[in-house]
Parts: sequence; structure tokens; C-alpha cells
Amino acid sequence: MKRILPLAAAALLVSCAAPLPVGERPKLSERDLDEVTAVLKRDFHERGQAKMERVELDEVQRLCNVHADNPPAEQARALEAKLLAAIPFPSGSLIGDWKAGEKIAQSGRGAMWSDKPGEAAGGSCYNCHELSPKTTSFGTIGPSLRGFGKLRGSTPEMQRYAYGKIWNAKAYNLCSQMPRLGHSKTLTEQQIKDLVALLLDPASPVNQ
Amino acid sequence: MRAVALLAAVALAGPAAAQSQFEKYQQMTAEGSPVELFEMEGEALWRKPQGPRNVSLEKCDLGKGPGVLQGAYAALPRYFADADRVMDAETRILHCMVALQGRSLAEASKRLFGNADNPSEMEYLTAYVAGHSRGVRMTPGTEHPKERAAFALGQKLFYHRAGAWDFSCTSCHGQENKRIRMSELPVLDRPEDARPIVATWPAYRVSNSQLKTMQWRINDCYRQMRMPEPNFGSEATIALNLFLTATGQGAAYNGPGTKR
Amino acid sequence: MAGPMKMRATLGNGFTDVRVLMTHPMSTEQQTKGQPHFIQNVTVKVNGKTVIEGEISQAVSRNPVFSFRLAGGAKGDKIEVSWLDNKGDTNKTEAAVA
Amino acid sequence: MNGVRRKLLALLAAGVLNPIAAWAATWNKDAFSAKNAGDALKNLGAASPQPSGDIVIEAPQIAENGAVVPIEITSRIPNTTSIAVLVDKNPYPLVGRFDFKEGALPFLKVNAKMGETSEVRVVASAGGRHYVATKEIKVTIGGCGG
Repeated sequence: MKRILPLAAAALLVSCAAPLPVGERPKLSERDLDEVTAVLKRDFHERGQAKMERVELDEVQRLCNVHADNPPAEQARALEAKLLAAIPFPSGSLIGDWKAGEKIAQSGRGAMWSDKPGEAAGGSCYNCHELSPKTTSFGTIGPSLRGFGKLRGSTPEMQRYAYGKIWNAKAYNLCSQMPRLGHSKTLTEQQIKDLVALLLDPASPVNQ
Repeated sequence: MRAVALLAAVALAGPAAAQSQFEKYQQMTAEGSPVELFEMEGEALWRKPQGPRNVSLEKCDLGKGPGVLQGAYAALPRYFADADRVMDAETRILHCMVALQGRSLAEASKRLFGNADNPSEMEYLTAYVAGHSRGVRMTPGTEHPKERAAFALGQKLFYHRAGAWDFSCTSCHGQENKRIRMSELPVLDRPEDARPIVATWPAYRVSNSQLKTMQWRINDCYRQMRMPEPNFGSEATIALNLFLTATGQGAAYNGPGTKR
Repeated sequence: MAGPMKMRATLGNGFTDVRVLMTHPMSTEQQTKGQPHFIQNVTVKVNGKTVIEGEISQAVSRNPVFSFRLAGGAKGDKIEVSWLDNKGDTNKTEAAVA
Repeated sequence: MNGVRRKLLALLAAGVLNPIAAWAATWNKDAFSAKNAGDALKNLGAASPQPSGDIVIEAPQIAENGAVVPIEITSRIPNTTSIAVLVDKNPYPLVGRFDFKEGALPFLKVNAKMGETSEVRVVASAGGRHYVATKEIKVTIGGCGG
């Protein structure tokens, strides 16, 4: 296409241009997702542990993207059940060391290209949640978890819920904003147990 | 009388972004900001003959004609016919380093993001260029077909969840009155939230004493979204920048800013 | 080598406002494992006469910015601000009151 | 400090520096090395200052980041000759001390680093007497921490 348009045509173009859809959330189609993924493949590069395979969308991301995080309930429930069945729950007590858990909750590191692979990651928990009353700089994207265990107890069922939710939050709420910390291999089994302890252990500051 | 005028002004401005508990902090740090030092260094670099042709950037066309700095930053990103693409300030400066100074793209983009001890040439230059738009209304390009395509792509990118942690821009910038730790999060697809943000980049960040550009801001968001790294000045980053700037257009440019 | 400084001296209501920006790492003991690098002395002169002498520590933020006020003043008064750091580096800047 | 003095003296001896331009370079090492505000004030010769409402500290109550905390100080105490700024909970509380001679007003704006939430203490000296005002500034953590 010639770039130098006749003046009149250019003027027409200007005056006819509809206002941009500022402030409106577009409905994304499967085709849009593929277009964006292709753009990411073209315009991004791998760095450190952040490999290019991360731009590929999985089933959860696809469904949430095309429905702006509000997928049809039936589809969401079916996928959640599938994810729940895939969580590798360890046997025995799921309560680790809350002191180690507190450190993991404080740390915002892990899974970034700037993090050394193999170095212990954090869970970024305080970025979004209130936990220990000693930490007053907490985020609010997620609900407050203060008194979590005090309110709910630490039954085996509650341990399983907390462990599973941290391992794969999407198994409980498909389009949750919470990362899948176990599924994404950000945190280890032991680290998740330590976070379960931070939430459920009666001695944890969360329950004071 | 005056109160009436004030009320009218408020009404015209529309709903304001949520009031920050850090308002006084932000106002005082902006007043006591060393950001002008970066503009000064940028001016020296702008005038310094460099590259195989040993010429300065003083004839660089940032969209208002060769050598015109006044108001140029506030009209970016926009479409440039000579490059047949939409460009933001950093990309255009890089373009001038290559086209005017005869530098190779590889050499000119060897070190785009600096650090506190050694800021980059790009950071200094962007601060200098942006400083010439103070008080000028933000009017990025929104009419050329390629500008409109960039807006549409940027908008799709904004809502696109992907990566190891399933984040999109909206994971942090999609809901009102949310914080990460104590940082208050603007809802960047809302014009009233986007306006003060796009009008204050590039910015001196007090947490690490560095002058940072919008290209860096987008890069560092993707880092923390656990995504691979965006290429500097790529179509994706400029599209996202145009989407944000068009969403926040209309405010008077008030940078280079000072931020946490 | 000392980085740039910038100063603005403007006539206010019965005083002169002096705002000065300094490029300096102002690094602390903690940041440098015991090798801090920071400005220790700041001096303000008006027409050659010292009016403010400051001693500062590593707790002043990186790239220090100070505001001072001088009694009275007139357009054209020559203001000079200089600094000396703990490694013996110095820098200064001058401006006329506007 | 001694190293700096030596370096300066060596430069002076070598005639590198013009003695007139050279610095008197007094820096109260003892006060700046003090690990609590009380000791720092003793070393400044301003122990047990009395509270005063005529020292105005203009600063945010809550800071988004401790690396830069802007503090503006005005002393309305007649004949104020010096102002010292201290952050109680910093490893070394004394941030700075400024002497105001004839021609300068007892006013100061400075950006201080604060390691954590703390009282900020401002001591003004006038006519050989010392006065103090304090203000608590809350320091918060922001960002993703990566």
C-alpha cells in the first residue's frame, strides 16, 4: 500500500476514524488468543529460566481468556475437578514448619528470569494477602488470611484444602488470580507444607 | 464564584482516581526530586557528536520535525512514515542513533537499561526529550491505521493471561482499590487512573535511585509476570504503550516523574 | 569523578529560595560492606560569604536534594553551593538569584 | 576520616589544592557514629533539649519507600543558629546538622533514608540553648519484592 495518501483521502480517514474503544474490555476469541501468542513468540525471547514455552496457553488460560475470567459454570466445574484429581497430595500430615513458611510468604522471588534456577523461591503471599499481624505492609488482591487456622481448625481435610489450594488454586476457582505455585514448579512439596503450617499451626503468628 | 468555577472544573474532569494515602509523600518527593539531573545529562548526550558520522541527535525528528523537542514526547507513540511503523520515544531515539549517527542497531542497543551507578544513554536521553513536553496535553497517535492496529493489539495484550503464573496486566491493574504490599495499583484500562500514570513516565524511582523509561516499566512487569523477556522497542511493547497512553490521553504531561 | 549539580535560586517573599541537586551515590556501610561513600560537608555561600555549613551522613538519600532559604536577597546575588565527600572528592555549582 | 584529612593535607602540601578554596572539613565523627539519638545529641553538645512547638516539621506521616523520605524543617525560635535532624531507629541516627550564619534563615529541606518506621527528631539551637520537636514517620514496603 502506498503510504502517501492524497490529502483529501487522509482528511477523510481522520474525520471518519471512530473513537478508540478506550475503557472497554474487548471480547477475545480463540483466534485473538492465537494472534497474541504468535506476537509473543515473535516479540519476546527466552531469558534465564523464563523459556519461550511459557507463552503457550494451557486449557485453563484459554478458557479464562476467552471468557474474561467468567467461564460457563459447567465447563469450569469439569475442568476444576480434573485439576483437583491431578494434585499430588503427599500422605501423612501436611503441616510443616510455620517459621520456614513465614519466610516463603515474605519472599517475592522465584520463577523470574532474574532468579537463579534452583535457588529457593518464595510464594509472594504477602504481596496479595494479609497474614501475620506483624507484617503491616501486605497486599489486598487476595482475601485476608489472618486467623485462617483459628477460624477453621487444622483437620486433615483443612490441611488438604490449604495444600491443594496453594499447589493449584485453579482447581478450586478456575480463573483465580492466584498462581498455581506447585503446578508451576515454583514451590516444592516441603515449601507448600511450610505454608500450610503458617496458615493452620496454632503457634503460627497468623493465628495469634 | 470561585467555588462554582472550581466545582465546574471538577465536574469536567470526571471521576477522579482513588485518593492515595501517599499523596503527601508523592507530592513532597516530586518537589525534592533529583530527576532534573538526568535531563541535564541527557541534554549533553543529545548535543554530543557520536557514531561513525560524528553527529549529534539535534536533528532527530521525534514527530514534530527535525530537531523539534517541544511537545514531541506528549504526542508519542505515533506512526512514522519513514520507518513505516508506530514508535515510542525510546524506539524513535534508537532510530535516530542509527539513521543520523550511523551507529549499528546492535551497538546503539547494547545497554538500554542502566543501573543506579551507571544509568544508560537511553535513560538520560528519554528524560531530556520528555522534559520538553511538560504542560503539553498527551495526544498519542490514534488515527493512522497502524496506530489503530497497535491500540487493538495492545488492548488484547493487556487482558491476555499467560506465563508460569497465569498473569495478565489486569491481574494487578484490573480492580479498583487494590494493593501489592502497600503499593496502590492503578486500574490502567480506566482513563482516570491511566491519565496521571502516562503523564509521569519516564520517572525517577526512589526505591532504587534510577531513572526508568516506559519500555523498562513494561519489561519489568513481564519479568514479574513470570513471562519471557519482551524485545526492546518491539511491536508488542509499543502496542501496549500506545494502548495505555491512548487510554490516559488528554492530561497535561507532568514528567519526568518521581515514583516509589 | 563528580557528577553534575544543578541549582536554582529564586526570589521569594522576603527571602531567597535555593534548591540544589547533587549527583552522588551516598552509599551506606550496609550497601558497601563497610566502604561507604557519602558527602560529609555542604557549604552555601552568598557573594563569597559562607552562610550555611552542613555536616551530613550516609543517611541522606542518594542524589541529594536540598532546599535552603536566605534572608532577603536581590536579583543577581551570586550563590555558590559546594560539597566534600568522605573520599576527598568535591564539587560546586554557582547561580545568580533570578 | 583521618584518611580523608591525610589525603587533603597531602594535596595541600603538594600544592594541588588552593588553600583558600580548600575545606575546613570539620565533620563530627563521634556524633555521626553514635548508635542512639541520645549519644548523638551529647556529642553535638545538645543533650536533653527541651520540647518546643516552634520547630515545624513538615513531612508525610506515611512514606511509600524508606530510601527517600522528604523532610522540611522551619525553626521559628529567634536566633536559631543550627538545626540537627535525627532518625531514632536508623543504625546511626544523626542524618545531618546545619549551621545557619547571618544571612541564612533556619529552614531546611532534605531527603533522608529511613530503615523502618521511626520518630524523626529535630533539634534547634539558639543562644546556647537546645530545643526539640519530633514526628513519627511510618515506612512501608511496596512492590512485588522481586
